[in-house]
Amino acid sequence: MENVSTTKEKRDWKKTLQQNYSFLVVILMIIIFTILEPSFLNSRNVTNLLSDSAPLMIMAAGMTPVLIMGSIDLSLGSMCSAANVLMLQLMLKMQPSIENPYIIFLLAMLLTLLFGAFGGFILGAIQVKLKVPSFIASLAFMSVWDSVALLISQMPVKIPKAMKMTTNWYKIQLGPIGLPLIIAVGLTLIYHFVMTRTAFGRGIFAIGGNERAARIAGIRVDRYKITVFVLNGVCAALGAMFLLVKANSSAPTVGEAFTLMTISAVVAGGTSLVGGSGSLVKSIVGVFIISIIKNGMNMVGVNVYWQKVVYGIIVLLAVTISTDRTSRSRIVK
Amino acid sequence: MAEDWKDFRIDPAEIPQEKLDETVYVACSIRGLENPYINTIKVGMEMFCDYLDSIGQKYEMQVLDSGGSNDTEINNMKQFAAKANGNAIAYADPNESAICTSLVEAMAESGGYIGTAWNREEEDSVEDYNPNWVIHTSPDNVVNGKAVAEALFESMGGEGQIFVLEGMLGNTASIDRVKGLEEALEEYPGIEVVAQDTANWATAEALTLTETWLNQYPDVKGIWCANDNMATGAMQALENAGLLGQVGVTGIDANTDIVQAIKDGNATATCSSNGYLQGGYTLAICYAAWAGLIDPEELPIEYREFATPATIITADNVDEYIADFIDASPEFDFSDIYFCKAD
Amino acid sequence: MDMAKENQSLTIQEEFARKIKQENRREKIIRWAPVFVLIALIVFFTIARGRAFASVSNLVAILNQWAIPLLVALGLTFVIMLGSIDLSIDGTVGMAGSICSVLVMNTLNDNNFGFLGVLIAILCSVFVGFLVGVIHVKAKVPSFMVSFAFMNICTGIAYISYKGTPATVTDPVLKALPKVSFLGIPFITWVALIMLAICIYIQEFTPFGRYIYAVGTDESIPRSVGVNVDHVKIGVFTFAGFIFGVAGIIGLIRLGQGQAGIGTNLMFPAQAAVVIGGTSLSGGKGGVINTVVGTLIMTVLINGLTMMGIDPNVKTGIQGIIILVAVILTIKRGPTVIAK
Amino acid sequence: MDEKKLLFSARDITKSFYGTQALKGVDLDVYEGEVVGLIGENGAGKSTLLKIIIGVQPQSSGEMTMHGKPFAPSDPMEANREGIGMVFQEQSLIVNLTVGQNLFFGHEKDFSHLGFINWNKMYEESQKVLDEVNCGNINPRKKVLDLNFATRQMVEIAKVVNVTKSGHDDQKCLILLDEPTSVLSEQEVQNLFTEIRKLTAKGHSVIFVSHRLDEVLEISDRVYVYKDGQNAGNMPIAEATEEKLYAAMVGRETTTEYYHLDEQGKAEDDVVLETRDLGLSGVFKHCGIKLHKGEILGIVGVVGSGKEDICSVICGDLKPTSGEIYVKGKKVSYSSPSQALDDGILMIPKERLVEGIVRGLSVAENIALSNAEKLSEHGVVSKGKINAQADEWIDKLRIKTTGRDAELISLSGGNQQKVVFARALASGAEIIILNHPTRGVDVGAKEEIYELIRNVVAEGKSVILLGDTLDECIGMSNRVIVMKDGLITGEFDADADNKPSQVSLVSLMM
Ligand SMILES: Nc1ncnc2c1ncn2[C@@H]1O[C@H](COP(=O)(O)OP(=O)(O)OP(=O)(O)O)[C@@H](O)[C@H]1O
Ligand SMILES: Nc1ncnc2c1ncn2[C@@H]1O[C@H](COP(=O)(O)OP(=O)(O)OP(=O)(O)O)[C@@H](O)[C@H]1O
Ligand SMILES: [Mg+2]
Ligand SMILES: [Mg+2]
Repeated sequence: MENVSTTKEKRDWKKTLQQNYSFLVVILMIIIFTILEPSFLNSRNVTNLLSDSAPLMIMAAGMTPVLIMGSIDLSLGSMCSAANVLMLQLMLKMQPSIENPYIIFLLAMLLTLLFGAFGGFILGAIQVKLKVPSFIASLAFMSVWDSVALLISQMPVKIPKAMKMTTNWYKIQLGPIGLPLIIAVGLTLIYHFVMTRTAFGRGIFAIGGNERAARIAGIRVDRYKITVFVLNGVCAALGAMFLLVKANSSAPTVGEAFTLMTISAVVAGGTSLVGGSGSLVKSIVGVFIISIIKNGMNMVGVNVYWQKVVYGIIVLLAVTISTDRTSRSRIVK
Repeated sequence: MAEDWKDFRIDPAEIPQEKLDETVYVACSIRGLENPYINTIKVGMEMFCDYLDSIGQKYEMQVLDSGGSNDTEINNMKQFAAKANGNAIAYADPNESAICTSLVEAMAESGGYIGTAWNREEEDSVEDYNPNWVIHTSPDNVVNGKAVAEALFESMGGEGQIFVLEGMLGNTASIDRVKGLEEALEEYPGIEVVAQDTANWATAEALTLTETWLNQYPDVKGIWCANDNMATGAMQALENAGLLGQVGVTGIDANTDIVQAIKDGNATATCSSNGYLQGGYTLAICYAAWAGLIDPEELPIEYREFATPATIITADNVDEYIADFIDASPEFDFSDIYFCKAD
Repeated sequence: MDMAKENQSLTIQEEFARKIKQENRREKIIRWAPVFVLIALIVFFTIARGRAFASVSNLVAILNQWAIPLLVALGLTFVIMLGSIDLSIDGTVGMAGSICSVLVMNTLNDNNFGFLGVLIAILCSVFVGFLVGVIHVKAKVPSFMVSFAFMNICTGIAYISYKGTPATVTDPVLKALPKVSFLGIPFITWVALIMLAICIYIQEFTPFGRYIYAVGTDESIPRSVGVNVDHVKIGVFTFAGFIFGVAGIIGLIRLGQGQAGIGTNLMFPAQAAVVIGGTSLSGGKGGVINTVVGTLIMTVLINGLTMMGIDPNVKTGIQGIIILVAVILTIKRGPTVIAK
Repeated sequence: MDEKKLLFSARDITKSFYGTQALKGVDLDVYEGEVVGLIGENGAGKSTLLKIIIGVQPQSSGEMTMHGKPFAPSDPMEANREGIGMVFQEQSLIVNLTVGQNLFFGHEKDFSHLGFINWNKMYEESQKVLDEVNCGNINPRKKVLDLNFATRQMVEIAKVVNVTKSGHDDQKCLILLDEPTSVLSEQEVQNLFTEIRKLTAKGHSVIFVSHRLDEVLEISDRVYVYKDGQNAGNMPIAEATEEKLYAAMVGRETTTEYYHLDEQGKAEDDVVLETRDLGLSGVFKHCGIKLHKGEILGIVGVVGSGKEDICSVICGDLKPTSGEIYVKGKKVSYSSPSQALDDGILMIPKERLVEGIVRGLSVAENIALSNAEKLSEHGVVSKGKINAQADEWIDKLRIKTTGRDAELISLSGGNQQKVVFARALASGAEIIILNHPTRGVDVGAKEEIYELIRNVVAEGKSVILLGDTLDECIGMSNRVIVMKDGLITGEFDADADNKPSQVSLVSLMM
């Protein structure tokens, strides 16, 4: 009898390990890159690595529940672009009438987040009410937000000198860790808590597992789905704000690269694309996987023609290792 | 005084041995590999590195490819700066003028030296980041856009319909070049823009757009493109329609195939900003600063912010250009660091 | 109210018959909706732009512009019918075109492999498709991620093949092909149509076609019948790779120059075309014919919008909205339909 | 009895999954021309054995022979060639293909001519196959998606019959039927039995799995009883009685009086739910139902009578096209089941796999699906409470699982059903609509489920019951409503002392 329980424990241990291969990937990559380029671990680079991942992490936090419930959002990057230019334009508009730059910043941020929420709401509502798959609805919105961004501001614009102090918080460091990352991780963890410990979060997992069953069981499917998209929109807008502050400027194309990068980070962390399983904590790891790959390649100085090839191969390896294969009912799409 | 700087030469003997033994990290930050012009910048860097070899300087070289993303370009530069830890020189072609100072800041914080080209906000000055922001050079996009437009309009006899192919929406270079075009249009009232759209710098999209427009406006006389990649697409559409050589085409960048087309009479004009020179000499000046041969703060502003020569290539001078740049690899003497300054 | 009254007086059987009739009618409408959308677009653009749009030469242009999207979407259709996705398109197409350009007679080097060069280039993308399939199936990595990685890898290989300066094709055969046409239809469109015929054959008349539907519906069922599901999937990805390779060559022929850009921005419009046509992203439903209509809608839409001369800044937005409306009109929507 | 020829035998088969020993060494012999009944509690390993025989899963150890030769199929195709075919417990048709394409799925090559499949020929053949099993009215060109579940089941059976026959003509076949009757109406069951008898008359054999003992007794020649992955008995039908089988399966005696009429309570007078002139266009209409506090209301009717749809409307899954619903006197209108649940109405769905269970979630989470909010404090869900609740129900319903954290999908069919049932009771809903609550549940567990239903109504909750059998519906209910073609055709009081006869109900159903 005792024998049985120890083998079971062993198996549990093994399972836990398998489910957390993404951590191993991170450690493995750190070791390899350090061997190839010892300055990879110097304090300046570690600082960079830790703070540069903040915008991506926020967006990944928004995207993870979307994937968990079996949907996808391809308009994330474009929404981010639109929010990015919107926020700066709002700041410029408010500049003459409001004196305190900090208030301007906060007000503009608030309105931008509202815009993100609004965008997410429309996307969610169209899906839920008109039964358009999120893949295609968000694909359409990708074009729409791209246009909106260009209509708001065609040119990249810098934050005026008079308001530059509102961006200083981005450089605050607590040891090697920058404030932006702390905020991003903090928000991610809060969202993680919501996803794991509230009825809402459990509902999202159920919807991802079997939407029809979730509905019959009395879960507020429509409301939950829309809520997830609203939060996703807010995260995209927040990420846009981070990018604005980080670059001290806005650009109508700034988010473009983030859509696929965010999804790959979330998947690299171990969240499945078919829905029903995943975790925000894992997405934090996934974000680091992607950031480390990009950072490491620059540190090692891969030949420019080979960069994309090497990037593709490392991403593939990382995802292959970190994919969770323990679940028996897994469908790989 | 100014003449002094113009004649400045790097004298390897003046460089302390410990500097020569220190590895200097060399980089050029570019926006992608789609464009042959950008490739010449990279080649310019390689030529300059050959020069470093010749004077016995230890170095490591890399290309930072932003893929057209602001965020990536800033991250790349920060990471490069972190790795070099002060011993860095970089050429940067900021993806957008708005992020120019972010790139500079990344270098300045690490103590490295950077020279930028093309995109920068009006209000920024190299003196804001002494001594690390060594120079900013720029072939003027507005001027170049206008120059090729004028060449096109002249070839059309000052009147007729034209198509306009813009670069990526929201991109500074594209916007400035179109601004140049608009200035030229004001001077040539006989020219009518019948169709204008973006082909995203891409050959294939330019082909599709031109193909569609040709059905609508068969009488078109000229096509102005914001870069040569798109001009290639426009020419292909003309060729398929049997109109090659009858409609004027201009681009910017001096891609080999456009230069060849100008020689063959199929294209009208393009503009060479000489990427070899831009990439190589920017790094040379930064190197001089890093090696302690010049102190950027002492340089007069016209030696820190200046225009690099741009050549408008038309049928008149195309043979010369081919002889200098295409048939022969250009040779540069990088010790003559201000060779690159247009007078 | 009248309606309700009338309903009251009907027996259930009558109601039922009526409902079935309505449903059949609605089903028919939805089945044909993509075609209506296409016709509506054509009518609209003809009214708005008259001769310029509805001319023979523009028809030829549309056929020319249709070839590559059609090819790419055909390959993608089978993948989507499996319930998978392939993001590698942009890379694979660009790679095939670029590799081909440096193997045939060109301005960059002295190679002159002629037709063999074309074959090698296509084989390269077949191999990529095969790899995507094998890694997806054997390592159980979602196709989204595998193909995302290969999008990067292939784009990189394209860059490497010409090292910064794209090669212009000087091979006389390839150079002549864009102008060749037969029965008024351009050569490259013929190639696409032949591939279409092959796809229809595979889908409709081979066991493999049935297996694609079955795997897309619920792969445990064909597995329990003994169909080798892994082989079906690998086969589909490999075949898609083949089609993308052909698309790359067509792109090269059209452009006359090999570059990674041949494949740029093909993927998302292709996805949209497949879905507008009526193929379901969850797999098992739709097919090649749907895709034909879907790609025609997209091609006509882009061509028409270009002719309208709309401000480029809003053009993409309008395109997106029209796509959305088209999908809303064409999507099947019952009480039990779940849209993920 | 003449000496029969052995067709198939299995010796000492074991099978273990990650953490579970599903089979612990079972034997099985099948002779030519006989029907072998296979019964056992949920999770006894019946489906697992059949899956091993058909080659979907390999056994961990043990040998099988077919036609006297060693037999170890690596996939179902190979088993088919040896003359073995199977109807799975869960449906296994490809819904996006037509009936004909499903019938010949995997055998398309037989219709290939010059590389093209000749569809007409395939559909003609399909029609023949369907005719043969008395299902000639099914159009082979129709998509399976458009068929109801019972019809699909008949298609499955036709498919298997066809597949196994496609070998050599004189080869004797073995057909495995895993709970084929659970979705069939009584008439369809009889059709199936006729079919089975035809097959056995030709010397073919059938293994028949069912939880309905009366059916097993009716059709089988010999019965095997499994318990916990082991043989618990094996007897010719002549010796078997329902009591004996029950005792062998469950390990204790029963009265065969499952419904315990003596314990049945009486309804109170308060009406908790009322429908007035409710209608769903084309399905049912003029439907007036009153449900009292503490009442079990049975609704009976053949497939298509509209009884299922009434439940869907009441639980908020479908919107009615006419009429009103009142809950405790208050008029309500729901656009989703969640709103109905707010008013205390919940349904357990009939199609377990499609509508009942959430893949990827554990047993505990599946049980807590409908009441997560109730298990939370200040909006935070308490893991402890969820686990405690799961343990309680696993114990109460004797759900066979490796633990509350096991994924629900890995449980046997009947045990999954128990989990779905547990969810409904745990939800705290006052009006519970039980749509086939005992489908696929073994007889022992059935008794427990009945007991629980009685307890629930004793607490003052109300139940609408769509029974698995007519018998069950009459036995459990206080009142029975009969429906036919979308209309209520009769209503019977059915208190313990006053049960209506089956005949009187059936006459109103047909
Ligand atoms: N009749 C139906 N059958 C199956 N699935 C459905 C049905 N109606 C809707 N759905 C699916 O279930 C989801 C839930 O829809 P529903 O209207 O029940 O949400 P909800 O629970 O009402 O949310 P809320 O209370 O916030 O409005 C829909 O998005 C749709 O995908
Ligand atoms: N894929 C699997 N993974 C893990 N355990 C499994 C798997 N399939 C079956 N089991 C376990 O094996 C045991 C036997 O299951 P099986 O499906 O054979 O039962 P059954 O007799 O058919 O029950 P039912 O009457 O409920 O259908 C059960 O305990 C079940 O949980
Ligand atoms: Mg079973
Ligand atoms: Mg609702």
